[in-house]
Amino acid sequence: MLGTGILKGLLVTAKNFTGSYHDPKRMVTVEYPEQKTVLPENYRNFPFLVSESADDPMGTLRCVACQICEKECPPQCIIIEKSKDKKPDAAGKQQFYPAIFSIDTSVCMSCQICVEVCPFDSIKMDKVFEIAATDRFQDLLLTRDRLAKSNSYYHQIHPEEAAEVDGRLAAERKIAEEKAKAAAAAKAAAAKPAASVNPASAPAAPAPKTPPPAA
Amino acid sequence: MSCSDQTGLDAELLAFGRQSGPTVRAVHDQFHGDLLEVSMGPQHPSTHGVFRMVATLDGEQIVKLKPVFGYLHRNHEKIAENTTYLGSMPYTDRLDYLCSMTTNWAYALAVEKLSGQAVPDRAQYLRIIMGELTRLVNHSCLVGFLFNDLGTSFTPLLYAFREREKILDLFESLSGSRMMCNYQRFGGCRVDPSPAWLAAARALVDNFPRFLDEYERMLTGNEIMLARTQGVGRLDPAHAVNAGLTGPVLRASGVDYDIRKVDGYGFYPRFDFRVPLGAHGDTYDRYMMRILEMRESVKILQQAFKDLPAGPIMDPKAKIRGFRPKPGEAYGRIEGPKGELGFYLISDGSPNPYRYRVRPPSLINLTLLEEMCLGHTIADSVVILGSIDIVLGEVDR
Amino acid sequence: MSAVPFLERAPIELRDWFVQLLPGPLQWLTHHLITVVAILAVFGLFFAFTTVAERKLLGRLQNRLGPNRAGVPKFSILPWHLRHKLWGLTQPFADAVKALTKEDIVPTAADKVLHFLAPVIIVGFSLMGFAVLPFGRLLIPVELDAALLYFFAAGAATELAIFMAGWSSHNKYSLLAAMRALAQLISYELPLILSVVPIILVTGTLSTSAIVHAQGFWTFGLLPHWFVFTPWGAAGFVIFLVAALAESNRSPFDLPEAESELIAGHLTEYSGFKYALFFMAEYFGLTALSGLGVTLFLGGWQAPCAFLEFIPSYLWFMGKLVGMIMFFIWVRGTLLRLRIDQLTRLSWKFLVPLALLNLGNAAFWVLSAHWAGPLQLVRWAVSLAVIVIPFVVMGRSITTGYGPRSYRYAP
Amino acid sequence: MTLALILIAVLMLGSAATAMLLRNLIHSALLLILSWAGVAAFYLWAGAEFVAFAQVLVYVGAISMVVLFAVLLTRQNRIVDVLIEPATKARALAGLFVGAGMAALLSVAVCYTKFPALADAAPQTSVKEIGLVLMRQHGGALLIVGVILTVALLGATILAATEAKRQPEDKP
Repeated sequence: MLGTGILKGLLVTAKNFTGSYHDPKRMVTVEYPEQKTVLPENYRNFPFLVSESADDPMGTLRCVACQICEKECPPQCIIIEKSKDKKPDAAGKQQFYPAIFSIDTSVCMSCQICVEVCPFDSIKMDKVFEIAATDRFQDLLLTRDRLAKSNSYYHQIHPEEAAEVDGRLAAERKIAEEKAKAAAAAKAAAAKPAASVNPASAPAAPAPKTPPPAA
Repeated sequence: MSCSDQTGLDAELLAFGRQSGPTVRAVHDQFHGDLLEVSMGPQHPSTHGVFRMVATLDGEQIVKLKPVFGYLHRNHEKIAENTTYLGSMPYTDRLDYLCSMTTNWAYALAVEKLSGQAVPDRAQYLRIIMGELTRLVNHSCLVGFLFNDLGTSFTPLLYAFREREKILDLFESLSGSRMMCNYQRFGGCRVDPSPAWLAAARALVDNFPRFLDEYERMLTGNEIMLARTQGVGRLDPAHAVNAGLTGPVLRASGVDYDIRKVDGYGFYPRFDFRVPLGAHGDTYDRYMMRILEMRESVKILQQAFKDLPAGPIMDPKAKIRGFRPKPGEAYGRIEGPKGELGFYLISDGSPNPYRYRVRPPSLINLTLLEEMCLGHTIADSVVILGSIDIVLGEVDR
Repeated sequence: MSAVPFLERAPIELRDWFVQLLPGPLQWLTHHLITVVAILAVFGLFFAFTTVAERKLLGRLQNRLGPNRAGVPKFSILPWHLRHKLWGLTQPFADAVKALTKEDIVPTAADKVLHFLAPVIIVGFSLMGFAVLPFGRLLIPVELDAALLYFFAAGAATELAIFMAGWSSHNKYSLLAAMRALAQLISYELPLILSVVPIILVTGTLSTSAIVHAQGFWTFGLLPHWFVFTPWGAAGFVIFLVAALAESNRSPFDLPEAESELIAGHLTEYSGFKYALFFMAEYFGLTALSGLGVTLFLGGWQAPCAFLEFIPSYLWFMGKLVGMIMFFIWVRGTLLRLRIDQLTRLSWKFLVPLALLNLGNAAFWVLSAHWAGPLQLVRWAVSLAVIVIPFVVMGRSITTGYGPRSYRYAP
Repeated sequence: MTLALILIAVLMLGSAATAMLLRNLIHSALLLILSWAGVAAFYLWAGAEFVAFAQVLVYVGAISMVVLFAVLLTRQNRIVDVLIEPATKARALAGLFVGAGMAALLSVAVCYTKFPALADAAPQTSVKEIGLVLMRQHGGALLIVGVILTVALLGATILAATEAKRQPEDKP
C-alpha cells in the first residue's frame, strides 16, 4: 500500500530521536573543548626526538645523526647536519650528535617510516594534535630544541611501546657490556705476556677502548 | 551556444548531434529553442570533490554531458618513480582516501609478486580482516552520500557515519591514524592487533547487521526512493564490459565478475561468501549491491575472526631498507570496494620502481557517465554520479 | 463576558483597558494596531524559536546535539554559569545579528527593482495569512465572513514573488528554479483548496471561527468532534498536509532550493538580510498553513476533552500548532526529495482525483446524517470505503513498475 | 473616505498608464498586476469582501502567472525589445481618430446609464446568500463556465501530452 515505506522510515527516525535521550549509543556527540576523547595508544602525529634525561633534553639526545631517516622520508621533510665533535652517549661511547635536526611539519604526513627505519630508536611519534601556528615558516619548522622530549614523556604517551623499547635497549646494552668485558679480558690476557717482556716501558694503560656496539 | 539565426541554429543542432561520443538524439524542434549549457562544479555541493560536469540541457533534460576532471592531479605516479618502494606506501593511502587499507594491500601484493616475497598466514588473515572492514567503511560512506544527493537532510548520512566512525576508531587504535593507515608492508603487516582490539572488532562486526537492518527498514522500501532510483541511469551489461567497468557497478548490471572469486588472491578461497548480482543495472540495483555486499563482508569477517591463526605477522626474510627487487614487471590487483584496483610495476633492480602505474576503478567507472545520464534530468545526473561512487583522489591521482 | 474564565478574557480586557485610555478618534486605530503588533510579536518569536527547534530536533533525529553554543553577550546581567549553559535558546538572535550584518550583494546584471521587491512582497503576503486564524475563543484578529477565501487570496502572491526573485537574479540556476517553483506551487494549489472544500460543504460557512465552533462538542465528554476523526476529514487532512508541505517548499518537495542540483534555487543571488527575509517568509507561510490546518481539522482552540476546558483556549491552539510544526520537521528529517515530474504527476494524477472523491464523500456524509442507529455503522463503512479503495487502487497504479526487488547470487 | 477612493483610483490608473509606456515587458506585466490589485481594493472599499478576495485570488494569483509565462515563452530570447517603426503623420492621425471614437463611446455609456440612488448603507450580504443565489438563479451560467474551463484544461493537457509523445523520455 502506498505510504507504508515512508511510515516505516518515520518510525526509524522517531526511535533514533527518543533513543538520543537515554541510549548512549544513539548520542554520539562529544562537546570538544569541555570533554576530550581519550586517544588510543598507537595514535601518531608528528615525530619527536627521544632524549635520555629529562633535565637536559638537548644534551642527552639518543640520535647519532646517521641520517637514515632523512634518506628514507618519502616527502623529504627532515633536515639533519652532523656535528663536528663527538659527545659520550648513554653507554659512555663517543657518538656524533645532530647539530641541526629540524622537521618541516607543513610537509610531514606523519607516516612514521622514520620511526621504522631508525636503528637507534631515537625518533618516535608524538600524540600532540592541537598545534595551531600563526607563521607558516618559522612556527611549522620544528627545530631540535622543540623536537627533543624526554624518555619519561615517551613512557607517558606510549606506555607499552616505550617499555618494550627500553627492555630491548637494556638487553642490547648488557650484551655490549659482556662483549666489552670479554674483549677487555682477552686484551688483558694478551697484554700480560707483553707486559712481562717490558714492564718498565709500558706507559699508564689508557682506559680500555670498548668496540663500537653492533650497527 | 551563440545565438545564430533560426536556420543556422538547426544546422548547428544537427551537426552538434552527430559529434563523437554516444549517439545523441538529434534534438530538432521548433518548440525547443536554445539549449541551456550548465556547468556543475568543480565547486558544487554534490560532486564528491573537485569534479565538473558540463551538461547541455533541453529544458530539464540532459542532451549532452561532458565530465571534466584533473583538478586534484598530484602527479602520484611520477613521484613514485623517484621514491623507494617503501616510500610510496604512505602515498597509496592518499589515492582513495576512503579505503586506505585496501589500496595498501593492492600495492603490497604487487610488490610481493614482483620480488617473490612470501607472506605468513596470520598476516594474510589480518589483510582480509582489514580489507573487509574497509569495504564496510566505503560502502556505508557511499550509501550515506547517495541519500544526501537524493535530497534527505543528512539523516541517513549521519547514521552511516556513526557506524563508519566506530570502524575508523578501530583503525586508529591499530595503525595510528583513522584514514591514513599505512599499515601493510611487503611481506606482512606492521602492527599485531592486541586481543582487546580483536574482541572490540568482533563485537562491532557482530552488531553491524543491526545498522543495516535499520537502514533497510528506513530507506529501501521508501516509495520516494523507489521512484527516484529505479529505472534511472540504466547501464547495459555489454556496454559495461566493453568500457572495462568493474566492481559493484558492473555486478549491478548482472555481470558475474568479482576478483576475489576470479583470482582467489590472499586466502579468499578458504572463506565461503556469495557475490550478489543485479538484474536491471539501474541506480537502485547499484545501491542494493552495496547493501548486500556489506552483509557478505560481515560474514567473511566473522569467519576470519573465528579462525585467525597465531604466528608472526611479518616474514622474517623481509627487508625494510635497501629493498631492491630483481628487474622485471608485475601486476597485482584486488577487488577494492570501488572495483578492480591494480598496481603495475616495472623494476630495473634499483631501489626505485622504473614504472609505477595504478589502475583506478573510479576513473574507469566514470567513462560511461554520459551514456547513463542521457535523457534524464539534472536531479538524476547527480544521483547517477553518486551511485557510481567515485573518489577524486583516485580519479585524478 | 464574565461567564468566560479570567485567563480567557485577560488579553481582551487588557486591550480594551488600554484602548479606552486614548482619545476618541485614535481608539479604532489603536484597537487594531494592538492586534497587529501582538501577532507580529508572537509569531515573530515563534519563527525565531521554530528555527532553533528545527535545528535541535533534526540534531536529535541524527544522534547529535543541536546548537547549544550561542551564549549571551558579556555585559548581560546573567550570572556566569547561566550565561554558558543556555541550550542554544539565544541562537536565533545570533542568527538575526549575522543576517543583518552580512553584506547584501546585488549582482550587477540583476534587475534592481524586482530584486528588491521580491522579498518585500513574499513576507508581506505570507504575514497577511494570520489575520483570519482564530487563536482563541475571543482572540480572532479579523472576523471575516469569507475568511478562508481571504486566506488563499493572501497565499496566492507567493508564486509571483518567487518568480520575480528567480527572474530578476539574471542567473541560470535561479531561472530554472523559478520555473520549477511555479510548476510546483500551481499544481499543489488545487489539492490544497480541494481538501478544504469538504469542510465548507459540511459546516456551510467560510468563516474560520464558525468552523471551530462546529467542532465544539464531545461524545461522552471524551471523544471530540474534530473533523479529523471523520473518514472524509482524515483523508482531507492527509491531502492538506501533503499539499501544505508542497506549498511551503518543505522537505519532500523542496525542489526550488534543491541544494544537490540548483545550489539555492531562486535564492542563489540573495544574501544578507534579503535572504533572511525569504527564510522568514517560508516559516511564516508554514506557520500560517499549519495554523489553518489546526483550525480546520484539529478543532482550532477546542480542548480535546470536556473536563480540560479550564485551560485557556489559546494554549490549545498553540499546542496543536507546535505539534504540527514538529511533524513537518520530523518529515523533513526523514524523507527524500521528489523529482519535478514525479511531483507534478503525484499532484495531478493522485491528489486531485482523491480530493474530488473526498468531496463526494463529504456530500454523502451530509446527506446520510439523519440515518438511525445501526445505519450509522453502514454510513461510516461506506464513507471509509469511498476513500480507502480508490487510495489503494490509485496508489498501486501510480507505483506500477516500482517495487522492492529480490537479488540472485553468483553460482 | 473619499480621500482613500481617490488614492486607489490614482494608483490604479497610474500603474495601468506606466504599464503601457515601459519598454521592459516584465515590468509592465507586473504593473498590470498592480492595477488588478487596485480593482480589488475598490471592491473592498465598496464592502464586497467575497468579490475582492476572489479578484485577488484569481487575478493576482493565477492570471498573473499566465501573463508572465506568456511574456516569457513567446520572447525569442531577444534582449532588445520589439522594434517600432518611425511615427509617420498618417499613423498619428489614425491613432487620434480611434482614440477619440473610443472616448466618445465610453462617455456616452457613462452619462446615459441611470445609477440607482445611493443606498444609505452598503448591502450586508453573507457568503451563504451569495452561494445560494449563484446556485439557484445563476446555476446554469455557473455550469457553462465550468464546462468551458474544463474544456480549456483538457485542451492544454492534450497539447502538452502530444508534444511529450513526440519525444519519449525515460520510462519507469
